[in-house]
Amino acid sequence: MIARGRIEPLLLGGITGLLLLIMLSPILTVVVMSLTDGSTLQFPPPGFSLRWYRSAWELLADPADTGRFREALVTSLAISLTVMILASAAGIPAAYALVRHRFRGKPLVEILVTLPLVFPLVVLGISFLVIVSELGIEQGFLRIVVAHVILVLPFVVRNCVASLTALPLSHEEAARVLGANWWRSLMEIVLPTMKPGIVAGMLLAFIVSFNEFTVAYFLYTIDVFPLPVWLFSRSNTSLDPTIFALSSGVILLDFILIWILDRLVGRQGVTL
Amino acid sequence: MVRAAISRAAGEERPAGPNPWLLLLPAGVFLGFLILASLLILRLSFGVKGAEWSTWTLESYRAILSSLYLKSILLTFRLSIVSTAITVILALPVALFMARVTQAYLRRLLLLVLLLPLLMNLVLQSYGWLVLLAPDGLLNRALRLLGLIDRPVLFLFNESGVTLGLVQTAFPLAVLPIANAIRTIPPSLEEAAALLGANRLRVIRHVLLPLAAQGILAASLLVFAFNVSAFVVPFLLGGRRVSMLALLIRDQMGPLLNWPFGAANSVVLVALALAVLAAYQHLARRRVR
Amino acid sequence: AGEFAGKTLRVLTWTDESGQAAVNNIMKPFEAQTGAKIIADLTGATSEMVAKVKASASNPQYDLVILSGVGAIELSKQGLLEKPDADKIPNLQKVAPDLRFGGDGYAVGYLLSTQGLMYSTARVDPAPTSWKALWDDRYAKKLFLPPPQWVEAMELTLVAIHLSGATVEKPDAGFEMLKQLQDRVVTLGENPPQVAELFRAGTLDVGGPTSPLYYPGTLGNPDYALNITHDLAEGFYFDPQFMIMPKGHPGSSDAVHALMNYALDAKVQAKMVGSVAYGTLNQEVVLPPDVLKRPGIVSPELIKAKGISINQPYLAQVRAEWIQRYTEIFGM
Amino acid sequence: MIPALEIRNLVKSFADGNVIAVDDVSLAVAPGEILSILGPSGCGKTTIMRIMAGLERADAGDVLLEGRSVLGVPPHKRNVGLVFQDLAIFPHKTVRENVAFGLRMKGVKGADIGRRVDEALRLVELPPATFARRMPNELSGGQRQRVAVARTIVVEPAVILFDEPMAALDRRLRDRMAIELRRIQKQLNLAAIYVTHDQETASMMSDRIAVMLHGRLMQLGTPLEVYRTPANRFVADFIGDMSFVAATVSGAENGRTRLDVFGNPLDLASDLVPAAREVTLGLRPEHVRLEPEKTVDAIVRGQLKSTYFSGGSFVHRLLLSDGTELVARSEKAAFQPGQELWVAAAPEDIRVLAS
Amino acid sequence: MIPALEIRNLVKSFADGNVIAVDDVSLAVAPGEILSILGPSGCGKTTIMRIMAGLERADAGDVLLEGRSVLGVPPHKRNVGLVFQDLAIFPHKTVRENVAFGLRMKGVKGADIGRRVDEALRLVELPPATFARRMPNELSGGQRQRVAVARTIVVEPAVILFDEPMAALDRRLRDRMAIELRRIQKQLNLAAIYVTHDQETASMMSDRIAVMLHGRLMQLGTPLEVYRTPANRFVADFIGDMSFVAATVSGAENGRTRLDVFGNPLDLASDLVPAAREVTLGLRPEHVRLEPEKTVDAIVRGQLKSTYFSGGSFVHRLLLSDGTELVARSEKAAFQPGQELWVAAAPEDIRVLAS
Ligand SMILES: Nc1ncnc2c1ncn2[C@@H]1O[C@H](COP(=O)(O)OP(=O)(O)OP(=O)(O)O)[C@@H](O)[C@H]1O
Ligand SMILES: Nc1ncnc2c1ncn2[C@@H]1O[C@H](COP(=O)(O)OP(=O)(O)OP(=O)(O)O)[C@@H](O)[C@H]1O
Ligand SMILES: [Mg+2]
Ligand SMILES: [Mg+2]
Repeated sequence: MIARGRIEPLLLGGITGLLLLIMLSPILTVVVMSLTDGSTLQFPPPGFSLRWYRSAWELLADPADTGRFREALVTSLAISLTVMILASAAGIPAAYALVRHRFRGKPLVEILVTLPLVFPLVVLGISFLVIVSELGIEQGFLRIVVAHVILVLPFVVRNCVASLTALPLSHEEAARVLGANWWRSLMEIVLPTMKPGIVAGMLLAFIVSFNEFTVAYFLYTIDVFPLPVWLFSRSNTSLDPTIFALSSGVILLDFILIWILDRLVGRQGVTL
Repeated sequence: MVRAAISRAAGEERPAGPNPWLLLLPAGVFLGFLILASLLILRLSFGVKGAEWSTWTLESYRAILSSLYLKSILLTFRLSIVSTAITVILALPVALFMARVTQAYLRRLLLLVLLLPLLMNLVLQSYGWLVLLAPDGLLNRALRLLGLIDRPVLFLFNESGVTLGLVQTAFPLAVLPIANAIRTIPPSLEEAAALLGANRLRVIRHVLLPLAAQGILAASLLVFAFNVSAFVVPFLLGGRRVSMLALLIRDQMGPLLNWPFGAANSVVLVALALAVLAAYQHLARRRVR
Repeated sequence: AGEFAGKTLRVLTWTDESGQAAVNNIMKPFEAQTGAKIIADLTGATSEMVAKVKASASNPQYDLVILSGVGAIELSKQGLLEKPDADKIPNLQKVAPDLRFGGDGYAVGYLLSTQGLMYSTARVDPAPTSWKALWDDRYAKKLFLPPPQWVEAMELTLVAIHLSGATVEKPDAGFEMLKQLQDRVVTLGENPPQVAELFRAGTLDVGGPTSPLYYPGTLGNPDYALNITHDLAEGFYFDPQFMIMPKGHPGSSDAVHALMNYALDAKVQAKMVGSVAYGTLNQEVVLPPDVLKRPGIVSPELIKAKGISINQPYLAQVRAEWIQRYTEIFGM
Repeated sequence: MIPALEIRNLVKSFADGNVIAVDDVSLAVAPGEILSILGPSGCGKTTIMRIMAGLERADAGDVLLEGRSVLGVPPHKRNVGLVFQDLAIFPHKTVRENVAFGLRMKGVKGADIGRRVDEALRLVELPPATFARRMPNELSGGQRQRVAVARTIVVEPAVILFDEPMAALDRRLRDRMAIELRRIQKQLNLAAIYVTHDQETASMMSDRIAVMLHGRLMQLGTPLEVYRTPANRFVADFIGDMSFVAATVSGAENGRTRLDVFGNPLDLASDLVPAAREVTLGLRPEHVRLEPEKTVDAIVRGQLKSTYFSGGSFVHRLLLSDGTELVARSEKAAFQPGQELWVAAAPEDIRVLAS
Repeated sequence: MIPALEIRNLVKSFADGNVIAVDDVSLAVAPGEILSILGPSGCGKTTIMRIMAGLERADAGDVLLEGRSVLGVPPHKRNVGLVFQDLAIFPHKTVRENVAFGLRMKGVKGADIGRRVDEALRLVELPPATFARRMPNELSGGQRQRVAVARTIVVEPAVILFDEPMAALDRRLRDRMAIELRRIQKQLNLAAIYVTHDQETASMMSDRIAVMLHGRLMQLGTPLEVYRTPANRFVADFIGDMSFVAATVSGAENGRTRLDVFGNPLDLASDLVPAAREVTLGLRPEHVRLEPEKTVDAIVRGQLKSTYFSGGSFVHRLLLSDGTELVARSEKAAFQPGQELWVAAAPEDIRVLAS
């Protein structure tokens, strides 16, 4: 288009590329470091090899799991999965109520649902620690899950709200007029059309929970030891490039998840 | 827009489906914990160390006025504002680009690259920064090679490192709302301005930026709230030399076991977050109208 | 099958290599010997362990916590600990009497963490012989100091008080002296591998006080060219480490005592010194010559000659204030 | 005969009574009849339909379906079909699934569904073989429209409501669809209500027209009645063009009324003249003749502003002495802009309306 | 005289040449003239405007502004005004700021701006005292429309382009605005191009009409020319209704042509008859008479399908024996559906078109 000239997209694209490269640079560095054949963080690496991947694999495949890496990975996956399911179970109906219903106190509910987005994680973690210690809940899994569900709830609700707002009320009404009761119009019309938002919310919930450190750091217990905390404590002990190989694995996982996210969500986009 | 808002409020002869409160119940259970936690912190803040539940005093709030905590609050504010400003300014061109990208693959790649820093485990990213920014790191070596510096500059373990980290992690929080705001501006407005004689810069200044202002403001609030309560970034990139409020809260609640004092600081932080959120919601609602 | 077969113990200790060493040298052999199952939680520093024990006081999760003295005092003051039975720990007899117990008798000695001065053998030659090296202009901006909430920070404060001629009761001159380091310090090193990495990269030259046990993989490694010296004119501090039992801990009390006793065994202690450069408590320990030659290892003799035990009960009183002042100097 | 659908004294307000969307409207539609509701935007057309379908609750009044009140019956239990303005085709379902939806919801059995869907698709001239498996985004606007109709008629509602479903189509296609809708409706002998703000479409397809304004029913009658004897100025202007000329009643005798139009006398055979002294004369453009000289049936003088050619005849716009505008149509264009002309019309073509 | 704006052999395709939006179109508009571009949706109207304004780059062809090629000149340096379909009023600026925008961009001085803005607002009949400070959302549709026009004319462009700016208004308001636009355009002696798919609006306001289809220019002429002598079937049908009847040329002599219409002979005074043996006769509804018995000017027989009343006359739809549909208008409705009728028309009203 002439209006915008040919320079502008190039210029903007260039700036964007540069900025994103900077934003991404620590992650790229981690990936490059994982390929070093030295044993220190010398950068750029003196040479390249896959030796640290081998050592990472040994850690993962260690039958006794002495490093508790596999356990941490499984714990994290289990937490994220549970968080994903619970958060959508809580978030989808809430989104429906917020979009389709008018009720007193709605602005307050809206604020409350968005609150976790800005609630200080440290305070969340610590206050939960206080709650569980006062209530005597030692269930480490449950307390991390509950805190994480709270944390990701805004992502789920906001994405569902976005896709539900895009669904004209007339479609639901058409179903009603054609003889569908509320439940069937929900199952046949509402949920299928909300799919992009639901999927976006669920995946974001999974990704956020899987990578979340602060809250997990305060709430983990001896038996429930999620991966981010594992990585932290491991990196406090030694910084050999194995941890970078492991991290690259996590990056790959995140990468794949976000890729799926975008594929499934498509044009609607992701709401943060 | 108005029409949609109106029809949304329409009610059937007999209300269909469950009561809205029933629908909100599951989310309410979880958010109930959050409220409980907040109230608990509020209560704790009036206690005394060692007798947290049986005393009521304003001692902890008075203690916040001590120079260290006041300084920390100021530092937290300053860093949040600076990082928010940088983030939003940097986000503008990226948002502008993203909003107008039509190719699916490019859009996908952008989103991916954008979201990674926010979502990725920060512990890992901090090692990346270490390698890049240390006095012996890539950046310093590059600058020295270019002859821009002769002594290595310390980018890490100080405010600049923390600011960088804050900018990096909050970046997508700024880009996405702004891009969404720009996307809703009809291209015809830009074209109209061009036909009325505005060159591209003036179109951006007089049309795009004012129209995206609400999105920009919303993004700023989001980023500010996110950064003001940042914990991991100063924790990992600050070398313990940048005592943002969240870190001090953690020290009080953890090592120093002074729960009431930590709680009082938490109350300050939460109050700040709430204020920002209220402003954000207010904006969001105005935009719908 | 041993005497504690089927029993499970939950042990909380440091996140670092010393925790791992405890697993390898103490817990694993103990498991093999007694049939008990030990779940080890290697997370955090002393303060975090204290917070966890406190947080779970109404429903204790751990049977044994291994931490430094301050933490033991803190917890015992809050009445959260169970008093150990010395009779069930015969190896205590081999420990110097003043180091047997801590925390008003609620904590049992474990090992000594010794804090020396770290320096780069590549750039600091000859080895420093005084803590004054921290104030040496040559090492300005090449300096790391301990983070505020660590015991090492209090030790540094004590060093400064000592060097400035102030007293523990009137420490102001010491803090003034610390202030001189305000602009010289690069980082308050909380993450030992990171500190080592910064030494390797030439960003740091000296730092401390710090314990060799944080640097198991790097101290002897030529890539890093690191050493920690304890042979300092002013002496060095050591910090007795303790084992404690939270009140109402879930596991078998006998098994916990047996584990404590096992940890104090001379051979076990020698292994611990060898693997993570602890200072020993059991006076019958004899260190082989190759171990003695390793950087950071303190011989029992040097401990006797230059080791200073810090006055933990007093420090626990001023700790909050000192941390705040320390934070104000270095953390803003 | 019991009307298929009847509403009685329907009232509905929004925004806590601040917007009165429907104001005491009563209507009935007989089986086999199409009734159009015609009115400008915001006059309450959609609201009436939504109340009929049960999607909205009336403040007062009653809705009767085949003689029985259905107040309180939820939409999925009423036997009312509604074709939405935006069609509301389910985008994630194929044409077949869209049309089958209502049957499935009503619990019709599988084999029956297939047969009835095919029948409905054939009726709207979408051969099932070609279209049944398409997704809605693979259809043109007119085809989507047909799917919406098929989906509604397939469940055999007692009455079918159309809420401007063709507003988005262009005129040509709209005409075609209107004719087709009418064919289907007659073929199935359905009762139908058709909402529109296009008087052309309304005239084309409906047996009767209800003209609404501001939530109130202005007039109800056949297209011809409404055009010939509009109840008021609004209806007259809304149903085809009409120019309005102010006049004063100067006398009445023997069923004739004498009027004064800008000083010119006018004598009309009319007992319809209202008591009011000030009246408005309504003139359709096609009934007006322009004459350079005064004729017997001349009414008033005006100045020709402009002439243009449109739709097969010339349209002349005149300015009367009080500034009102008058429009006339003629086959020929014989005058110059600026010229003073007499406006003439046969007395029987002049409507007298209250001012 | 040099045309204000001229395009020569413009070609433009989208989607890598798969969609040819503009196909070799040449046009010119003189100062003081309004030219309408009329055509169905997607025929390339907007694309032509955008190329003229510099918002789109042509694949081939030239754009001349006052005789000089402006290819490669960016939009903000062309002197072309464009009123957008969605008006594109800046929602964050007051009416005054909207209108002043172009002047500010052109570096006009403060005092001058105020004067010229007021003048422009007065021209579009928005009294500055009342409207200048309003925000766009405080305006009605028609008022917004005026602001868009004022904003465009205030910078005194060489030519002003209107891209269906009134599509969203209702017909009544649209007519009023069209007349007003025409007044302003004549008053300022502007050259203007007006894009629409509404032939009524096009006829009403333009000096000449360009009819487009599929990116190609079908016919260019005055409204009367285009209506009376449409170049082809598409134009005929698009400009007013026309029914088409197939016929065969059976002979020609002395400037008269003999045709065979479903077996009935027809004799036309026409040398325009094309060589083709198969032709199409075009009949305007208002030119057609329906007769129960055969008359001299009867052309063909058909069966009456339906009659409805619309816009002051009755519309009859007949089916001919080959299934084509024929539309007739009449003042009276005297026939029953199903009746067989003769279609008659004066020979001079019959158009003969290539098949
Ligand atoms: N849910 C609602 N809340 C408030 N006002 C409403 C609501 N629905 C309709 N209205 C108002 O009621 C009036 C009638 O609206 P309605 O939708 O029935 O008009 P309509 O005749 O269908 O108009 P259109 O031709 O534009 O569709 C309008 O003034 C409208 O603004
Ligand atoms: N940017 C584009 N990319 C691809 N195809 C386009 C683009 N713009 C227009 N077209 C196509 O070019 C053709 C002409 O479009 P144009 O917008 O000029 O039509 P129009 O006559 O203005 O129609 P309407 O009356 O609907 O506005 C259409 O087939 C359209 O789909
Ligand atoms: Mg409506
Ligand atoms: Mg167009």
